[in-house]
Amino acid sequence: MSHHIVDFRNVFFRYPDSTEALRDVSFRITHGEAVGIIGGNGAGKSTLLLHLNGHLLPTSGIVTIGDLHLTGKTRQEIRKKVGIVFQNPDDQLFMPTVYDDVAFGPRNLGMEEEDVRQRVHDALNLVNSFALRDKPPHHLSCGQKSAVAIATVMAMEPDILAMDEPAANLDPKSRRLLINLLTTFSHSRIIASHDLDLILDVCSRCIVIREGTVAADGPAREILSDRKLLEENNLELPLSLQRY
Amino acid sequence: MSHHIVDFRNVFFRYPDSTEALRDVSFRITHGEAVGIIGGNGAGKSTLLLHLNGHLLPTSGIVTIGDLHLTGKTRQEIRKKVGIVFQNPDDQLFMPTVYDDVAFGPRNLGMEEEDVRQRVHDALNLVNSFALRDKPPHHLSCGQKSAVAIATVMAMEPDILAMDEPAANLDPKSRRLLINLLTTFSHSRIIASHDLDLILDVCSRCIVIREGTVAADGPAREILSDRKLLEENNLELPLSLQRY
Amino acid sequence: MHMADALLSPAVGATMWAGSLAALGYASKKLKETIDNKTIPLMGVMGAFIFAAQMINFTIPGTGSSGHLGGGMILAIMLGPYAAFLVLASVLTVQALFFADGGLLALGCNIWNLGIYPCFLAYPLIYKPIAGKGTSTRRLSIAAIVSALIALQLGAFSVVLETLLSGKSELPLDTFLLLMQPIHLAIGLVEGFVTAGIISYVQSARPEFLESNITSRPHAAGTPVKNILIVFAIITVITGGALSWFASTHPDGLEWSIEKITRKGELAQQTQGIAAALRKVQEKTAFLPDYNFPSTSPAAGKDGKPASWPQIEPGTSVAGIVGSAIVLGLIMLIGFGIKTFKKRQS
Amino acid sequence: MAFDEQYYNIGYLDRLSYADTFVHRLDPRIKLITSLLFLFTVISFPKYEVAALFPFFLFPAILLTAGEIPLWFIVKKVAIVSPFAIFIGIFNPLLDTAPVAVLPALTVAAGWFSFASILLKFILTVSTALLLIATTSFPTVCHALRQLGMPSLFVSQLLFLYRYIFVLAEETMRIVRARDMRSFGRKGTDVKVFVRIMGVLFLRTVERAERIYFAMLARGFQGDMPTGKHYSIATRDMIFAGSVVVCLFVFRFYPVSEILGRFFQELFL
Ligand SMILES: Nc1ncnc2c1ncn2[C@@H]1O[C@H](COP(=O)(O)OP(=O)(O)OP(=O)(O)O)[C@@H](O)[C@H]1O
Ligand SMILES: Nc1ncnc2c1ncn2[C@@H]1O[C@H](COP(=O)(O)OP(=O)(O)OP(=O)(O)O)[C@@H](O)[C@H]1O
Ligand SMILES: [Mg+2]
Ligand SMILES: [Mg+2]
Repeated sequence: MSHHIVDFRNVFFRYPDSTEALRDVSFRITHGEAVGIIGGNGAGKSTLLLHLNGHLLPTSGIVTIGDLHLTGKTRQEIRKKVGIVFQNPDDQLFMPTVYDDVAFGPRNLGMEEEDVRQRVHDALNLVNSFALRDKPPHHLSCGQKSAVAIATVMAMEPDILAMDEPAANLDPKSRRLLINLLTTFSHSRIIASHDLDLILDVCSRCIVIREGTVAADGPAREILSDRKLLEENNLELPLSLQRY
Repeated sequence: MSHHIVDFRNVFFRYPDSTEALRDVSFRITHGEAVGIIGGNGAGKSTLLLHLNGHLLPTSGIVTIGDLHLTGKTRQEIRKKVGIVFQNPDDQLFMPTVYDDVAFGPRNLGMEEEDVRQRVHDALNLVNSFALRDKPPHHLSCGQKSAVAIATVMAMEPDILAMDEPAANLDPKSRRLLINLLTTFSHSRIIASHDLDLILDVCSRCIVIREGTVAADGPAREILSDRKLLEENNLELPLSLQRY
Repeated sequence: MHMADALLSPAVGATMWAGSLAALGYASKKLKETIDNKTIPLMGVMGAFIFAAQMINFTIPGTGSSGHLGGGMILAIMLGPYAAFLVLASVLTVQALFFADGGLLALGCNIWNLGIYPCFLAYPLIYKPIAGKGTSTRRLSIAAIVSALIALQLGAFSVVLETLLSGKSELPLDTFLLLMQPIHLAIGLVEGFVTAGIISYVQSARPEFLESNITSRPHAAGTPVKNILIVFAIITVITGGALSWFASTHPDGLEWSIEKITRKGELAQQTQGIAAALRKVQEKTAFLPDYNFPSTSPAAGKDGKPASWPQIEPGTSVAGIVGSAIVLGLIMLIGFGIKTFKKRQS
Repeated sequence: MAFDEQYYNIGYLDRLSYADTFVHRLDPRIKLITSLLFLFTVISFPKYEVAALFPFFLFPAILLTAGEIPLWFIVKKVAIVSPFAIFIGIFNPLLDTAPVAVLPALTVAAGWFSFASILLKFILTVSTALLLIATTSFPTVCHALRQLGMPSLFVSQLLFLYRYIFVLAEETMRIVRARDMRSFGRKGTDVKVFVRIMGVLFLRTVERAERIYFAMLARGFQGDMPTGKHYSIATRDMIFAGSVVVCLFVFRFYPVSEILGRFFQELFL
């Protein structure tokens, strides 16, 4: 289905303070793929993810999502298709209760309150957090926040799911739950993370970013066992591939 | 040396909203030990760490640091011995330049400016960040901030070092650097983390917290390879012990 | 509605700076007596909060245009007047420096307009009496809205006065008021609504925070005649603003209300009184003469009275134009010179 | 986008201020005082003065070039904040219509002169204020303020504000992104949501302040913010201050543009 394709063509991005965060990035992700974006601190992973639904617009180059070129005009449309989970769940949860937060997106899509309730219900169950629905987000533990942040995005039923460092604050069990959620999700997934073991479990393909350029792009197994390539990028072999 | 001992005797702690975060916690850590505190999200790890220098005072029970009982009166004294690195370096770096931030503690100890300079110098070199000394913390990358946060604590030359989730946002290379730093530190270390591989590398002993109580306490190798115990606590085997 | 340097005269700028500095010193002194250490980081971070809040835009209902928060009343309610004033002053300072919002000389005016009114007038004289002990959300909200409105009206009014007294603008008082007050009535309403919303949210989520502040906050001094007079003045301004807004929506009543309120009313005379006084101050303090500049207005010097407009002889102005061009050219040359010199060095 | 841009702008300005040039190295107190003197002199010109203002561009021009500040950045920022001054000034030509002969053949309303004067003053004052901060890091300005006798409570307040603007602005920027991602240009941006976001953000700010307070206590904080910085005024600072004062005096009391113009006229016409 062409409308789930993500295509970057020679994308450059320069922050207004003239940091060149992306330099000539090109790749194409087709429907249903699970792609890991890896690289050292400051490589440009988060910047890349923010292009997926037009929070940032390329300085030059073309980003295509489905059959739409990303521009200031099309991004509202594109945002209905692409859901992004940010690095820090605190940034994602801005309403006073968990329920309101998860319901925020569906309500803005103009859905009936009845349908909204169903969506919220489903999304919270997906991350095992339905019991938290009436709590204020700032009294949740870190891991619970992350789970709810994922629910807010899942409630929009995105065609393309992007996550930035989704497991950083999760305990190992919640992390495993997330991995299961991600492997059962059938649409496209794009995951930026330092947790190479998670990438190894979830993704079939891997893109290595270094200083804003694509340093490597290929099957995840291959890239994640290439010790030299990884070390050049401030990374290491996934812990499960390191033998003691 | 008795003054580097950490001793919890039947410690209870209840947050003002009546969440019982610690329930009858008892343990004793002697000088030079490296102890990992592990447990699921919301188990009470951060709450426990905040007791170490009296940011929180037990609702009941006794905390002893060195030869002092922790009370509202003694905590100023205790804070000179215990250094805590919080989860988020932005909460820890509050001065406008790195130098001023690292110098804040020594200056408050009433040291001469000459000695302060030496301390700052040493502490920043320890984390390989001396070149950053004139930068404002907000222009540092996440990993750099974490390193500086550690330096601010090291500059106080604590007898007891406590860290809450120190590796969460670091790329694998910076994480390896942190592990080296921790293994070469000779005083007591207390590290709360979900990164069980880091705990395995650094700690000789491990305390498992579940719902505010001590669920297990023993040699790290033993506990971290006890799959059943770990799974009961929302944890898993360290990734390096999981064989694919 | 930040006042700008370019619209100020030295006398007005200096006077307002003096007033604001005095208030800063006073607030710091007061605060030092009562502050607990915990408040120091809280104040700093709250300043950053106001800053961040001002950067978020939202749609004002019905208009489609977007507004943003001023924050004076929120701070006063949450931190008490002294701490709030220091925080606001620091926010305005950073704005003046980093955003060039206002300017350094106008900073005195801006601290006065946006800091003094909410912290030292609206808060003790309007918010506290209406809010009472601060338990009923409804009363808190009404108090917040009314006081935010009044503080903003006063601020807008001051901008008008400061501009007119500086004498750089030709706008007549009435038109200017008509431009400023109604707009700020709308802005103030939104501000009040937002303030009330935040306060009632905080009250429901962390009541202990609000309470501890309310009890630890210093109370306003007794209410002598002076304060009553101030309230009276405030009410005058408000009705002035409200009526002129009413007038602008009812074109028939326009002339009538302007006539009544500004030209013949007390307000205008009062202004003239202040203006005259200030002008005297200016004459005495001005070591740089504001009028009678010999080359551009030769006529004025002879008459011995301030020139209302310059009597430029054509010859002089040609010289002026040519000279200005030469000066600009020279400065650009100097700039390029320094630039190439630096390049060659590096 | 507006939000991002504002945020990046302060970040950029801040980065500029950490450069190391002759101007950056000047004593901050000297820079602050000369800048204030400059501003004061500029606005002291009468309402209709135009020509005599041009020589004053020398000051920002030198700061700009010697401080290696990009011109486009200053121009852009000046343009962004100009609406209020233009809005007020534009009434002058409309209301003050007394005719003034500019050239033998050209007569315009006197208001145009005062309008032009406002604009010139505006450009001069705003660019100088921006250049002051672009060539003096904010913490340094604060230390200067403290040494000049500003209340220390106010100064530490400024330093804290400066430190956390970046943290909170970034946090807020990401919240705005999260809001926009799920509001599709609709309801999500209305005041009601804004109020709730502000409420949440407020509480988070308060809680963050508590954590910072902990961190400060952990390092021996007892109410004073210690500093170790002391600046001393060097000869080059005195030279700089002296030349600025002399220039300001000359430009203020001698119509430099006009004299040059006359000289030129006599030479060539
Ligand atoms: N707001 C900003 N303004 C200016 N430069 C920025 C901004 N955000 C990021 N950058 C710069 O852009 C580059 C890429 O940053 P980005 O956040 O995309 O890195 P990242 O790969 O996500 O790193 P991390 O692993 O630390 O999350 C870095 O050099 C960073 O300093
Ligand atoms: N400020 C607070 N007010 C009320 N309850 C709190 C507060 N902070 C934490 N709690 C509660 O106390 C319990 C322990 O929290 P704590 O932060 O110590 O967990 P943790 O083990 O550090 O979890 P995580 O792995 O997510 O960091 C949790 O149930 C949490 O909801
Ligand atoms: Mg990132
Ligand atoms: Mg924790």
